[in-house]
Formats: sequence, C-alpha cells, structure tokens
Amino acid sequence: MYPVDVTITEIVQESPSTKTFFFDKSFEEALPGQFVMVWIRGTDEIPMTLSYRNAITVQKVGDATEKMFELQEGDHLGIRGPFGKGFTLPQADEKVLLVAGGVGAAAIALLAEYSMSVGSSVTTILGARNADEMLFLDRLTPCGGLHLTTDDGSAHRCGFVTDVLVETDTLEFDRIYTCGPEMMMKCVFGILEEQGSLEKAEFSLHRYFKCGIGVCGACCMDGDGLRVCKDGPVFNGLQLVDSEFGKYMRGPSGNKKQF
Amino acid sequence: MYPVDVTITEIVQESPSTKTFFFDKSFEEALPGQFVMVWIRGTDEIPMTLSYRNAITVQKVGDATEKMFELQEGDHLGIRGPFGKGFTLPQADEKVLLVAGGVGAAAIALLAEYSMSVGSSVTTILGARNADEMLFLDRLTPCGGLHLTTDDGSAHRCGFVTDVLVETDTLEFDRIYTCGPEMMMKCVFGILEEQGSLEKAEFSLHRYFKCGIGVCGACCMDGDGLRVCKDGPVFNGLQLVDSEFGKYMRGPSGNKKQF
Amino acid sequence: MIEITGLKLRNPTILAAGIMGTTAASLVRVAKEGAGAVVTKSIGPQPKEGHKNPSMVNLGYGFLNAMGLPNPSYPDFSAELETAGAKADVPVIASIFGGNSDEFVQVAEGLADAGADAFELNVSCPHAQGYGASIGCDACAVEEITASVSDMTDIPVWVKLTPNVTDIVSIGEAAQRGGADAIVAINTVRGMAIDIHSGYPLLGNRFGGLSGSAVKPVAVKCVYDLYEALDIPVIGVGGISCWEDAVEMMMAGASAVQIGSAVYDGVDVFRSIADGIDSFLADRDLSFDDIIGLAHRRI
Amino acid sequence: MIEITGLKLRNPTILAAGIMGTTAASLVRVAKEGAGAVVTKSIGPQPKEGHKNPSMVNLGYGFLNAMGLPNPSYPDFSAELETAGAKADVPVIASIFGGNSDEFVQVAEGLADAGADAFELNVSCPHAQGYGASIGCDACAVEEITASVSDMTDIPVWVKLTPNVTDIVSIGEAAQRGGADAIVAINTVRGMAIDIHSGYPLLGNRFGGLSGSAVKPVAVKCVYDLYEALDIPVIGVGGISCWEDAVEMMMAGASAVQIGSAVYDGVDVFRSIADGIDSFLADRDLSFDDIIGLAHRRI
Repeated sequence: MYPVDVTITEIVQESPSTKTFFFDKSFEEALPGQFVMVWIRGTDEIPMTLSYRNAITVQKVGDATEKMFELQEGDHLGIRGPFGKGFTLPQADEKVLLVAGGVGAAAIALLAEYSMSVGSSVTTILGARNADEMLFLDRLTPCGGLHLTTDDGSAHRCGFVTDVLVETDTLEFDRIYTCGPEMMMKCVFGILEEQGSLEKAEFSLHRYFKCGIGVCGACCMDGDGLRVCKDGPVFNGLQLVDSEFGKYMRGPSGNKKQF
Repeated sequence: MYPVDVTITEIVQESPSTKTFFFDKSFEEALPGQFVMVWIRGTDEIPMTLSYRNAITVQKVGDATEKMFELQEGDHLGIRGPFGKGFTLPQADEKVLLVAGGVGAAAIALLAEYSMSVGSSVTTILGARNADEMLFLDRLTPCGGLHLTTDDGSAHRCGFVTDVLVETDTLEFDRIYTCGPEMMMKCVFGILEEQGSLEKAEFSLHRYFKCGIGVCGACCMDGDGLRVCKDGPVFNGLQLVDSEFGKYMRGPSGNKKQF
Repeated sequence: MIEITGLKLRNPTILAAGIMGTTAASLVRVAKEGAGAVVTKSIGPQPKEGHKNPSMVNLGYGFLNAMGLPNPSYPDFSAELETAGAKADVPVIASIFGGNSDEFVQVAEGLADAGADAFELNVSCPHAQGYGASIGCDACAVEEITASVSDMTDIPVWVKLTPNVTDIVSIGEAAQRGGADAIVAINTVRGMAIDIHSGYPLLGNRFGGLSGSAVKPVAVKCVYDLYEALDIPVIGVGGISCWEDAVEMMMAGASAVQIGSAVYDGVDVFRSIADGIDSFLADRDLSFDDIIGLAHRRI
Repeated sequence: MIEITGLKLRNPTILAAGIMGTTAASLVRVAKEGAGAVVTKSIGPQPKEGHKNPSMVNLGYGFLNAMGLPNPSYPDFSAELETAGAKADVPVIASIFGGNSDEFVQVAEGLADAGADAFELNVSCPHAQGYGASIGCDACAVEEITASVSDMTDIPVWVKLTPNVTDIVSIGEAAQRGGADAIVAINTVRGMAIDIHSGYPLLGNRFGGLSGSAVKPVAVKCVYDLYEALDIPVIGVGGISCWEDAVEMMMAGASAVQIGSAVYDGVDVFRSIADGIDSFLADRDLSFDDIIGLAHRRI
C-alpha cells in the first residue's frame, strides 16, 4: 500500500494552535478512533486521528506539524491507512459518555456524530485550556448533555473535565470513551476505576510510532507489550491496568520519557 | 503456485505403449483440452493433457515418460495447472464431430463425455496404429456415431481417420474438434479447409514447452507468434492458416524440426 | 517518441531479453502489441537446449526461472533476426552472451549482417555456469567484453547488469569505461524454492533467478544508484507490470523500461503501460525529461 | 525441542531482530505467543533515534523498511534485557551492532551482566551508514569482529549476514573462521520505492531493506549455499510467514528459523508455525534431522 495522494481542499483554523485540513478523499471505511499516517513529503510522516472522514485536525507541536501549518489549500499530502483499532461503536439506545480534552476532541467529535446518528444517547464532557482552544463545540452541541470546562475559566466552568466526571454517576452509562492528554486520561482512569466503570471505558492513546503497522515494536507499552499502533490506539480500560499508561512513554530511541 | 503433490492411486495399461495414471486429486475446474505440467521429481517436467479430470494418459516417448512408466501406485507426482486454453465447450443440441488419433484420444474422450452430458449430438472418428493401440473405445462407444480405423487393418476399417472424414459432410456439424499426431491433423485441416469448415474446427497442438505459462516464448509458432502453452494448446482452424502448423516445430534450443 | 542511444522509440516500453524473443514471429507480435522496441532471446556461440524443466514457476509475488540460456546459436538465429528487423516496425536489439570477450565478439560478428539496431550484452544471467553473472560480477571482465564488442560494431551497445553483486555501480562504471552506450538494470535476483512434499528444489536447475513484483524495489534501487553515478542512460527492468511501475522506474532514473514477466498477464501490457504513461504525463503537463530521475531532485 | 549452539528451544521459531524487540514487555509477549526464542532489537554503543518516517511500507508482496537502528544504547537497554531474561521462559538473544570490533566488544561487555543467552552480531543492516552491511560486505571485518566478540564472551555468538553481496558464502566462512557458533541469514535485501505523485522516495531514508514474501527465494538460496559450505548451523530468516515456508527453509538447510515481518498478520504466527511444523513431521513420521538440509540430499 503506497500512500494515497490527497489534495488539501480546505484549511480551517479551529483555534490559535489548531488547524483542520480537509482532503479530496474521504476514508469512508474508517472507524472513529482509527488513525492515518500523514506524510509531509520531504519532512516526516506522523500518525493523526481522523477528525472527519476526510480531515485531520492538527496541533502545532513539532517539525512535521510546523511544516503542515505552512501548507495551503491545493497542496498535497500522502496518506496511508486507516490503521489500528478504533472505538467499539455504540448501539442504538445505549447511553454513551464522552470525555475529551484539547485536540482529543477530534476523535471524540467523529464518534459523537456516529453515536447520535445511530440513536445512542450521548453525554459529552469537553475541556480545553481556554475558551479559544475549545474545539468542535458546534459538532458536540447536539449531544443530549454537554459539559464544558476551561482550565483558566475563560468560559464555562473553570476547571478540568475530571471535575465534572467525578460528579457524574458513570454506572448510568453503557459505554464511556475518552481522548485527550495522557495526564487527563490518567485521572479519568482513576475515577472510573474507583467507580467500577473501567471495563466499559475505552481510551485513545498516543505514542511515538515508527512503522505504524504493528511490526517494529517502537510503540509497545510496558505491561503486556501491547502495540499502540495495531492493538490500539484505542484500548479498553482493563487493558491498561498495571501498564505504563499515565507513567511514561518511550521516545524514538526506545528511551523512557516520564510524563 | 507451487506444484500440487498428488499420489498415484491407480495405473491402467491402456495399450502396449500407453498408461493412464489416476491421482488422488481431481482438477474439477479443468476444461477438456487444457494441460497440466507433470513433474517427475529429479527427472523433468512435461505438459500432459488431462484424459480424466483426475488422470493423464501417457505414451512412452522420452526420458520423462520412461521414468513415469517405472512409477507404481502410491508414488507421487507434482502437478501445476491446469493451464492454457481448452476446447470451446459445445452447447446442448449442437452437432459435434470429434476426430482423434493415437493418444490424442485422451483429450477427445474427456470432451466427448462432457458433450454427451450436456446433450450435444456427438460423432467420433477414432484412429489408431493397430487394434491394440486403440484408446478409450469404451468411453467413446456411447457416442451417436463412432467410426474406427486402424493403420494396419488389424481391426475395423483399414486406413486413417481422414479416410472417414473425407467421406463426411462436415458442413452438417456445428463444431469440429481434433487431437492427434500433427501430420494427421494437417490432413484434417486440409479436408476441412476444402469443405469450408475450418472456422468451426478446433485443433489441439503439441509443442516443446519450457515455462508452460506463456512467458518464455519457447512454444511460439511461426505465423502470428501464438504461444501454444497460453494462447493454445487448442486453436481455431483459422488461427493456423499460414502458420508453421503441419510444417515444422522447434526444439528446446529454438531450432526448427521439420515434420 | 523517445530517443535512447540514437534509437528512436515510439514509446519507452521495451520487451526484455529472454521473453518471447526466440523467433521473429514472436518478436514481431510483441511489436504489434505495442512495444517501443524488442530485445531478442540471448544468443550464444553454440546451440544450447537449456536446463531441464521445471524452468519457471509463478510464486504469486514473482517468478522464479532457470531457462539455462537455451538458444539456437548465432548461425541459426541470424535469419530470425533479419526477418524480425524487416517485419517489426520498431528497433530490434540482439541480446548476446559468451564465456569471454572472444565469444561475445564471435556472436556479435556472426549477427552483424542480420541488421540488429543494437546489441545488449548479457553479463548477468544468474544460473548458467561460466556465462552471465559469473562474468558480470567481475568489473574487469565486463569492461573488457564491453570494449571488445564496442570496438567491432557501429551500432549501440547496451550492457545488462546483475543485481547479485556487492556494488552494482562499480560494474556499471566498468561498462561505461568499456564504451557502453547504455546500461540495462537489472537481470534476475538469485533465488531458490523447494517443494516441501519431496524436498526437491522446484527448478530443474535447483536454483534460478527471481523476477516480477518481488524484485521491483531491488531494481528501483539499482537504477537510482546507477543514474546517480553514470553519464550514459539507464534502462530500467525488474518487476514492471503496470504504468505506475514504469513511472516509478523512470523517476528512479530510467530513460526507458523493459518488461518481461508481466507478459504473463497479457502481451498487451506494452500498449497499456505506454498509454498509461502518456496519460500520466498529459494530465500533469509533464514531459519524459521531467520525470526521468525526478527522485534525485526531490530532496 | 531442538538444540542450537547449546541453547534449548521448545520449537524452531525465533523472533527476528528489529521486530517487537525494543522492550522487555514486548519480548516477553512474543515468548508467550509461542516463539521458541527471541532476539532483541539491535543495540549499539550510543542512543540512536533512527531515520525519519516513513520507516516501513507494506508493498503487498513484501515490506520495505529503513528504521536506522534506533536503540537506547547498551547502558539503557541492559535493564530491559535483564527483565526479558527473567520473565521470558525462552532463550533471549541480544542483537548488537557497532562501527568496528571495538564498538561491538564495548556493547557486548556492556550487556554481559544482563544475562543474554547468546549474542547475534548485526553486520548486515542495509541502510545505516557506517554500520551493518557496510561492514558485512567485508570478509576481513566480519572475521575480526566475530573473533573479538567470541573471545570476550562465553555465550554463543551468532552472526547475521546480508544478502547484498556477490558471495555470501565467503562472508559466512569468514564468520566461521572468526569463531561464530551459528550463522543467521538473511538480513533485508536492498530496495527502494518512489511515490509517483511527488517523485519522493517513499522512505524517510530514501532507500531501505526489503523483507517479507518477496525475499523468501533469496533467503532460501543463501541458506542452501551456506549449509553446503559451512560446518556451523544456519538459522534461516527471510519471508517466512507460514509453516510451509519454515519447512522449506529447513529443507534448504536451516536448523531453526527466524520470523519478522510476518507478525504483521498476528503475533500468534509463532505458535501457528511451530504447530504446523509439528503436524507436518508427525504426519510423515519425520524428525527435524530428516528435513534439515533435505534438498541437498535430493539429487
């Protein structure tokens, strides 16, 4: 599978640090939570979760994303995928709780849209650093319940998504999904573990990928050696018990980096 | 496609010079007239037309066939195929004329059985050197018309299949098929050409094969460069006009051998 | 229309040596099916029957073959070559081999009057003892053979290289020093397969050469390296079965491509690849020169 | 149960170097999935991040990769190796590399206390400047490096060879002279692919190494030749993805097999191959010794 060549048809500045790049190709077979390998030719190739079936939402964090931010409509990217295990899709009438932080809202918004389309009852807790960085509010507003937090209190409730979560009876929900910074997800994990809801929760993880297709092992997590790119990036809460999750990840050389 | 390993389940001495080897595997997808590459391990691999879906009928003519004649029931062969273009199958109610000589009866018998099974009306002209070498009489007896000849007159009509053919009004038949020694088929070709029946006739040819899969070109015929192993071994009569057919063939080095 | 070593080709697809090239009739057929040029079966000083069968196996991801340089020798082939030249409306390149430079010259002289448009020196067959790659691994031998044939003929001399060496560039440089007009890369990759039911090697010759999709990345790398190092054109061959493969090979540095095993899928592969390249160029308003070696300019 | 260079393996499937071997957790996982032994990611003297992505592409008929020997270096890896040895119930072989024999010795000494069951010397990575195959093409260098490491350690030393040489047997003989206990063949085959939409090479490193089905015939031939020439065991690796492939490699002469890219289809590939070989042997009432090198006895 050579990369598919896509043309950028539209670029939306979602927030001061985030842009969405729409392609001329839609990955209809992609499940929410799956990722694609995005090749910025001459620079690098990075894993990105799809925020729409035909778009990725990128935060500027390094060389490759910086290069991406220079791209214009009409420019090209190489795309491989979708790869990995996405979220387990909810059924109609199931009660679904979504917990998203920062750019993690990208994967969650796609899942929310799917969930609403099949008739699940969706409650979302969405957090951001500040009001400007709050992503996909428009896509999440149709949810039955929507709780918003900002770290600095510049809008909505001042605080973290976990402040809302801890007040929520998670036992009421059939399925819980979360995506966001690992420290946020670690707190979510703790709350769900305490409430006994871990087994119905799924976490979308981020690690440094090399091959992206489950062969090289660069993204294997300590614990059971699960490959984030192939066995994940979405894991059930129970798979993360006694793992490196929330403690450290590894860099390109295999060295540990504490969170 | 590695060769399939088959076990010889039964060996039938059909005539003093001919044996049929039955396999434990049946090539159900094979069309009458198609061939398989038969690998006598350690010796050679030779093309053989299927005489049954699970058997080949072999005449002792060289090293490989001599080695085959030493094989016992329970011995193994490697088989690749079926390959090539088989006979165009007749439809129900079509009138079919079959002309077979010598071991060419193998392919023709399989076609005769198919033709009768779909309800074609089948007339067969079968020739052999002598009565002992007459092959598959039992399989061809159910044909509506059966004409037999032997070169030496040891049974049936003394003469050649072409002696019968020349007395036959081939315009009455919808399809004509022939398989046998090339000199015999050359005469068949001449008669059919004269009667204006060439375009409804198919000829099953034999040439030296190397690759057997249409790549090397060792079996390309002069004229249009048709590959006997892939464009054939069955050809429509019109494809053979102005070709090497009946004149010469080529040996392993590509040298011409006159008939 | 492209020009390579002075030969004008209506398109950059060339029939590779050893494929449907034993007779004039089949060479003419391939030309009719759309090839821009055709290379004959490799012709040597003596008639050879080649190895026992099986001589070629389709592995799915590629083909393994050991034909053993079967050929009728130059005296017998001369008439075929002459007929092919007269009837094919495209250049006919005579592939020749020998055990040393004298034999190469003997064959080239023997075919001189038959009117080949170029010679392709086969110093790269991986499975014929004393011929081909046994020579093609030795830069000195390649240089000497190339020089000998170049000296005795006025037509272009192409040299076909084996990938089964530590450093293909040094062999390509030797051919260039010897006066080669173009390099053809690559011949097949040494390989072997075994029948597990019996333990016998699958090929009559026990081992052979791998071609088809499996070797395309190997060929692309060789062509890329040769293009970087040499001044003469490189003709790319190895695993090309669709126009995308051909474009990839040209971007690696090939001025033209040869197509071999892909005739398995149909002899019309030449036309479909030539048409595909044309459309690709037209859609993007590009010329052949824009894409030949493009990968070298993408830093 | 098979024994190779003194190590007892419950089955002849071994995790190949560079595949899921960077952490103790993943090595232990592969052991649990059924591998008879596991080889670590190649470890060198300094931490290396490796090449930019894309670093591996699935071509359908094989995989092209250029990781660039990413590794945390021996001081950081020592603890992982120790944990792997303690938790995996199978032998753990440490793959090591360096730019010269001093660096190889430095890494081997640095890992000495971590309890590897054997060292595998990577003199064959095709895409790391100054390492791997740049050494592995040079018989003298291979002999010297092998001798240096063999002299300083009591555990078995395996040497993994590159197929990208004119004569792999001469390199294998050099390793044997240097005291190697086993040869591992082959590392990946030099290759390259180009994105025709842009002209860019597909890999961040521009070129890389081919693995998977495409290289199986190449590996079978190398193993066949090495078995013929050497006295020490040969471990076969290259394109093995099912038990039939493993049996084929053993018939070529492999005493055991390594499996790499095939984990793409599932980490349970070790168990399914080991079970398949067992059934094959049981059905025919054969032992490992009956099939190892069988092709050499089929004349």
